[in-house]
Amino acid sequence: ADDKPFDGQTLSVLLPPWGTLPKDMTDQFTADTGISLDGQTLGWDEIRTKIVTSMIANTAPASAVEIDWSWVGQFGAAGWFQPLDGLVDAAAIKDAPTAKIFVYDGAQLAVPYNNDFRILIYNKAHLKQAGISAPPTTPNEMLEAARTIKAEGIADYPIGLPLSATEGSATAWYLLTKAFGGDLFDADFNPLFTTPDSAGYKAMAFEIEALNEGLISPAATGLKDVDIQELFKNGQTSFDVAGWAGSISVYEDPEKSTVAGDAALALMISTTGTPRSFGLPEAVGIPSNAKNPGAAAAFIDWIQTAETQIGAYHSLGNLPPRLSVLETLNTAGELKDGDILLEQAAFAEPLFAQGTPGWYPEFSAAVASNLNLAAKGQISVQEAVDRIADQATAAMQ
Amino acid sequence: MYSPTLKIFAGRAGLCLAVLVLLLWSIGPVYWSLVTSLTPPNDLVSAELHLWPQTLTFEHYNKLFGATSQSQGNEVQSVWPQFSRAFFNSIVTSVGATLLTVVIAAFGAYAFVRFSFPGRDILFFIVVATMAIPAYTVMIPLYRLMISVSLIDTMTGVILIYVSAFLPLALWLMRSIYQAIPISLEEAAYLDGAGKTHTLIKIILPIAAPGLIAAAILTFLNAWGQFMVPLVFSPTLATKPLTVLIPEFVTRNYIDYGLMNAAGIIAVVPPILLVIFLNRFLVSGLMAGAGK
Amino acid sequence: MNTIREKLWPLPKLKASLLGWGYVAPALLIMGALVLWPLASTIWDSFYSVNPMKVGKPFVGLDNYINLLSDPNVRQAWSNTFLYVLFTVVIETVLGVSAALLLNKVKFGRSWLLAALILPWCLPPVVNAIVWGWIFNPSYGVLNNALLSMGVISENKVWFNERLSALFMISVVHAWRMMPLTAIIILAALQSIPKELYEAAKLDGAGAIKMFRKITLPLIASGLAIALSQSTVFAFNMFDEAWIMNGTGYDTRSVMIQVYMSAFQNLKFSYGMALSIMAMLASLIISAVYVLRVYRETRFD
Amino acid sequence: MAKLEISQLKKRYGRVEVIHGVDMTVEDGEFVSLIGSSGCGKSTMLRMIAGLESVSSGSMSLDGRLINSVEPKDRDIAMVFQNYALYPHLSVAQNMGFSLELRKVPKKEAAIAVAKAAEMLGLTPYLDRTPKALSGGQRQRVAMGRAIVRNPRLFLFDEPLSNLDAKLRVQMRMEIKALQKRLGTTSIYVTHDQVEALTMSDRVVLLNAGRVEQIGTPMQVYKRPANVFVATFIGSPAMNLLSGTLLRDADQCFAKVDGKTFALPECEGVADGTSIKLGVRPEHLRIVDGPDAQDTFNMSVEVVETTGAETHVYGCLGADNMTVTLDGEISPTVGETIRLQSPTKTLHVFDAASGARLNS
Amino acid sequence: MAKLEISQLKKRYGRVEVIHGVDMTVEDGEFVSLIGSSGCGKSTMLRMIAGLESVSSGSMSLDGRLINSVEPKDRDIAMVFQNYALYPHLSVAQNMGFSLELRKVPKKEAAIAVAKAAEMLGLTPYLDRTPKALSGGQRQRVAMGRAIVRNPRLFLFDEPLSNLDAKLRVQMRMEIKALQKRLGTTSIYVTHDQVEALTMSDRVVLLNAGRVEQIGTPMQVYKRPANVFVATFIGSPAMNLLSGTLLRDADQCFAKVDGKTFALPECEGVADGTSIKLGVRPEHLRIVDGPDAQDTFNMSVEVVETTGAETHVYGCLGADNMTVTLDGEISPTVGETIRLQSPTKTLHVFDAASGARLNS
Ligand SMILES: Nc1ncnc2c1ncn2[C@@H]1O[C@H](COP(=O)(O)OP(=O)(O)OP(=O)(O)O)[C@@H](O)[C@H]1O
Ligand SMILES: Nc1ncnc2c1ncn2[C@@H]1O[C@H](COP(=O)(O)OP(=O)(O)OP(=O)(O)O)[C@@H](O)[C@H]1O
Ligand SMILES: [Mg+2]
Ligand SMILES: [Mg+2]
Repeated sequence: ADDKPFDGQTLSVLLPPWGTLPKDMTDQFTADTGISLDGQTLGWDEIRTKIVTSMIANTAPASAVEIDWSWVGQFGAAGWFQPLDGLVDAAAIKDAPTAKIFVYDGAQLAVPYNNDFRILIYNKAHLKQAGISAPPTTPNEMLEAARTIKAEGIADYPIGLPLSATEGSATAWYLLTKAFGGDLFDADFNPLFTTPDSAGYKAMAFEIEALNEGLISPAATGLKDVDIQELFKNGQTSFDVAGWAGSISVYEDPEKSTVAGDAALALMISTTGTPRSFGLPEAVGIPSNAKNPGAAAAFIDWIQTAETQIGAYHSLGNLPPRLSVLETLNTAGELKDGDILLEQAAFAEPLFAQGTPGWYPEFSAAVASNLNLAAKGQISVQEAVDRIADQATAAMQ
Repeated sequence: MYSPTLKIFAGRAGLCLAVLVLLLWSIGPVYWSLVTSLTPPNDLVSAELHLWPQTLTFEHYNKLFGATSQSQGNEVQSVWPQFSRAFFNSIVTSVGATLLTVVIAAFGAYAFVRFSFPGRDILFFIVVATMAIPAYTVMIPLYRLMISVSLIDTMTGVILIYVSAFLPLALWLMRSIYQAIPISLEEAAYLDGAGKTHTLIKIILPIAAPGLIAAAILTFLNAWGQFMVPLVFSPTLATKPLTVLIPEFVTRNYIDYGLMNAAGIIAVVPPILLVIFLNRFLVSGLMAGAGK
Repeated sequence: MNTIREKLWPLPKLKASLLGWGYVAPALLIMGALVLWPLASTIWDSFYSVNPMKVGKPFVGLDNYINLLSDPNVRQAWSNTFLYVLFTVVIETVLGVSAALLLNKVKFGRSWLLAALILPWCLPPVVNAIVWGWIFNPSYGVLNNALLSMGVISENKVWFNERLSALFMISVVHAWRMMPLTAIIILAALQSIPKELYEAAKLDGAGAIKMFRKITLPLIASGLAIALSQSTVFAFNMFDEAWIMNGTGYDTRSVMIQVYMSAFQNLKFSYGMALSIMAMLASLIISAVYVLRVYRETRFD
Repeated sequence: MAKLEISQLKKRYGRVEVIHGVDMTVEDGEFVSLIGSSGCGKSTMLRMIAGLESVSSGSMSLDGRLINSVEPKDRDIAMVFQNYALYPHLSVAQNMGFSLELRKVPKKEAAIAVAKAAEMLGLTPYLDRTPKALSGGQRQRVAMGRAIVRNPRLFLFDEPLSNLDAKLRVQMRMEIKALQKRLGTTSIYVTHDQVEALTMSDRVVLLNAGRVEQIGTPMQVYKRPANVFVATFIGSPAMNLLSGTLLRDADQCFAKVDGKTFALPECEGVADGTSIKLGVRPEHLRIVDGPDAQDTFNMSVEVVETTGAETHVYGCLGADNMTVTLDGEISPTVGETIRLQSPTKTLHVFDAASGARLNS
Repeated sequence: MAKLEISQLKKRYGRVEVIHGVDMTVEDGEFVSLIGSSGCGKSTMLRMIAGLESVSSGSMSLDGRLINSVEPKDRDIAMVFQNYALYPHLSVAQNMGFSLELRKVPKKEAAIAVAKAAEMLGLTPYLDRTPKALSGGQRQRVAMGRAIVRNPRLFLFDEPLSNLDAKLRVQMRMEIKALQKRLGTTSIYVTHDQVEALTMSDRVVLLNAGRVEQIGTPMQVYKRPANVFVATFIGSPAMNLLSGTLLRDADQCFAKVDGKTFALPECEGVADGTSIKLGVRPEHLRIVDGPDAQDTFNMSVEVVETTGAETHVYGCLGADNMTVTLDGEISPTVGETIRLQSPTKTLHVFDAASGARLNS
């Protein structure tokens, strides 16, 4: 009975569809621990609305709840989640590099259940047709490759980047900022992207130039990240620049993609030679006033097990957060371009070294919206970065 | 002099054209959604325009109704249990809210029309004015309230909220309906020996039935389409309706347009059936309501 | 003599009054508890600074409201919203009146046409958004495809690249859903115009256009007032369409999106609530203007 | 069956008093008509009796019991409404049986009562129809049936025939009258059609702006109208009123009108020289041949209307308008002056100032 | 002012023909009434003339010009509707001036025309009111004003007085008639009220189920109704029709009715023994004293109604119903048998089968 301390409890879990594990796995969990799961599934925007509404009303929406990396600052500041230190398996946390992102004020607020980081995905066939032997490693090489592909008439708009006023466009810009060898903020959160020689500025200029040159679809100003993925699946773009590591499995699925067999991974382009990337993981935490935190901790531990993570990879395509698990999968040959994936994974850092700040959502909305304006030609790159900086500073107050 | 036949013909042709445009505008998008739901995923993203799927597929519907389904390229649990449960929830909450709203509105509106009591008109005005309140404005205090009375994720809670949201419209509608009923009918019933409540139930309600049906349809449609309220107040499949379930088919790196359209088509079946079969009540009720 | 009346009548009067209260009690109870009380609570909170990321709940008086006036994002949202109101009200009114006129003319299969007309309004808004998102999709959307194949445009158009066209497109989607309401209200108004008036006007020498301007328009004015106020309230609460089609984009951000972002994304709760209350008041005031100015003055029965 | 006594009944709507203290009594089994022009308060009176309007002051009692504040449903009064107020969703039988059902009359007994009433009204073939499937006259009968089936103490009728066409109206008024005679139920009948009131009623109550002008049998109000209002209200075309002066002789009264002198019926206690209105009914005037005489009215013809059966001649006598109803065969020409006479006993004398009747 | 000629006019709604080929002519300045029971096609006729309904076949011409397919707005015809069809949002002056405005008559001129018409109709004080602030009679006048202000070639009236009360109706019918006389505009007047038709018109057109039954002056249709339909339609109460047989003597006709023989006016060419209907107008019957004679109708009295001026007696003569209008002073008692006579020249003889008039 001791190994089933929470026998008979019902644990409520709030996760998005891609965090919702199949029934046979959760049944196993119930069998092992005696905890029955009461799963709630909500879309991503909706989960946030739900958490905020209920936490402001001082009730936990569930005992184990989704936390996106971008919410850490806010939820941490609000004190809505319990520190997990001591509650869950520390070794497993250590094994997951992206777990650091969920540390707020020294406390581990949540444990990641997927390991999405950015990686370059390209269409092998397109490159081959254009006579390009290797994927680009620098921004310039990418532009060159794209021009060739466009000139050959293989794809009208070879580069896939979202430029709509949505979160996905903002994260792509962050990634390119890193590719251009810089960071968004310094240690004191002073904006680093406002001067023309800054990486952030160059990254935005790169996007606008590619757009103006017709390398990015003009439609991108209205496309979300998922729409860009559709274009890639459809063979209309050659590069999914801000590709999600998990997307490769969809691209390679002939049921859903016309380019199955042609999609391949490459290290992120970079001006410095270091293929920098960052992780955008999602995690599970325990709200501060959760009904049964013990059972929730048991659930989190279960999520961290290699078995569960492998199961989740197979059923949902979630890349395992734990390096050791990734390696196991790669060894078993179950990862497409696994070596590259693992190599890139090692370079995945948090977007904010200090931890995601509470004003991040305002900042990212400002990025997305102003980037979108710049892409539509309504403001210049300089104006865009200045406005972003201004709004970031305002949001920090 | 003019030629009446030519003119009539031109008029007819113009009328037909206008009708066609109206049909295209109203039904076109829904039709397109239907076509999408019958198109294989790979054809969806082809650049060509087809008014009818080149290859017809029921795979999206299979996903909804089938024993298993695909997610992210993997065989996962069927969405049918979720989908059917959500469909059931939608029906229960919508029907429940409809019944309650109609009953409350039937009595309330009658009092607003036929009884005089202090504060009657101002109360009615306030109730109707609440239609302008945005959902977000009251959501958080409402959530607190529902938590404190343990009505979160219960059919009762959701139904009560729907009632509070759609009651003003129903009251407004029923009030105009009652206003159009000659008062002498009630007077005849009083003289026949009926009390006020008895008169309302036995005489007025049957006469106001078309209006009640219109109010019921309106409430049902509104409840059926709700998104924000169940999103917050129906967290689990115990009460979660279709409208909240459907957007969940947007996965992180894959929008299943086909599946969403298929689910959408299923979700519009009850409203469409209502419109087709009870249209005349809806329209006459709305028109009666609009007259005031 | 008054005394007799006083002696004999208080009881039945009181009884009728009590019965009246009894009938409306359930309605008032529900509205009071689930709408008015939360509203009062929100208004109360809007004078404080409620921010879960900060400790305490300091009283700030009208600060939230004052800050809203100087917030450029909010101002942009207001200007977008007013454009939404303008566009949707115009589209809904023009199309609604046209559709109503058409339906008033059609005699054969009228009820089916009516069913088709009100269909969009009956669909769940979520489905509406899916359908239109798919239609407007810049790459595979049927709109681009159709226009391309008709030769109206030469390459796929990005509908949301210009502010006005984006606002307009979103307004169209919103109007698609809400127009049936206007049409039905106007149709009711049209049907209440005695047809003899048109016959009299014909004999007086009026043609079709004159009749519309001189007879129809003035006589549907009260219906129009109601339709306009409905359209306005709904346009002020514009959220779904703008959010799903264009996210947080400045060009299309409505006041309600701004409310959502302030309260639920940035967790500046009372700031967002203050804005939502302003939006509510604005829509009520504008509706009241229509109703008082147009409706009151144009009822002829 | 009952006796209704009304005393000093008043009705105010807000500040406006519309019934200014009416006294009247309706005897058991009597058929009384309330007649008056539109807005005079007929319906208001009836509705107060029914209990549908509150009484502002005064008293109403039915068989000696004060009913001012009895609820309508407990007064045992039946009313036939102008628009019939039939329950549109119920069949004819259900409409008629509704009150019995409410009174918990056993089903069988109720069915018999309904069948009997239907029989009486010739509605038996229509018992299963709903009102909208009936013609106007049939609806009217159903409304009647609903009233009689429960054998109430009082029938009230509010212009029950005004929605029917002329022919049907004549027929129905005879039917109603016959039915009431047969049942013997006390009835109050509101109408603005004087022919109805005169032909149907035992007594007529003439209302004017919320006041009773006269109560009497039809022949009383026709032959001895109490004042100018009644005189002109009853009779069609209306009685001619000619301005004149009363001249009193030793034992005879005369009227000086348009320079001529007319012998009058006895006008007791009226002073010589009083300004009067001489009332002459159009139908009592006859053309006389022969030379101009003292007792003929010389009228200049302005308009002649003939319907074949009757000819109406409109014209002037001095400053007063004058109307004459003549046989259809006679047709004076416009512009001509005709000489007319009316027998002395058919003349009416009213005080010019107060309008009150002066002759007995 | 114009002459209207209508020939073989037909109207079909879908498959149903409702006007079956009407021929009529309205002379310049003439006032013609269309009369008939409800649904007989009066309004349809009028609306075809106005151009509000299309013509199925036949022709209509105004002053010799075919107007079948002229747009209503170009016919220069004015119409007064039953419910007046006043523009509720316009003032009285604007209502009356609407057609002038549309015809682009200069503002000043229009104002003068409106003022003149208003003066004529006594509407000057109300020019700024909207219709809802007017009484029924005033509204009727505005509708008239709207018609006359533009001096059209033809006036059409569709039951313009049916929404007014009895008194006002009498007054307005005189006003309309006088106005028409004064303006001299050709007019067609639809009504179902025979008194209106008979008193106002130069000629009456009697319609029945879409066919013309008789066209003639009011006295012609009253005194020589062409058939049973006209005979019973014109006159109130309706003419009594008694079943009988025509007996033919050397130089005289008789009717055998209820076992008695009545001398008849000349019935040329009618065979002896023909089944007939003997028409007797109630107002031509008089009570005769003395013993039973061959030429008296013996009627048993069933109902007596008196309005003071007249007494209507209803009863039976053999198998036929019979109505008599007597002087108000006379009041037979129910159950009694009264003996009546009608002068031979007032008797009408109709063929029992076809209903056609037999006597000249
Ligand atoms: N609810 C009310 N409020 C105020 N005034 C009223 C109300 N009901 C009736 N009146 C007034 O009372 C007076 C009498 O009305 P009532 O209906 O009794 O007239 P009526 O004699 O029945 O007329 P009609 O022949 O037109 O039916 C009228 O002047 C009317 O305006
Ligand atoms: N639009 C129509 N469609 C079909 N039948 C019609 C239409 N209008 C009139 N009728 C029919 O034509 C006939 C004549 O109608 P019309 O209105 O001319 O009668 P009317 O003599 O004016 O009667 P009323 O005295 O009731 O006004 C009626 O039988 C009517 O049912
Ligand atoms: Mg009345
Ligand atoms: Mg007609």
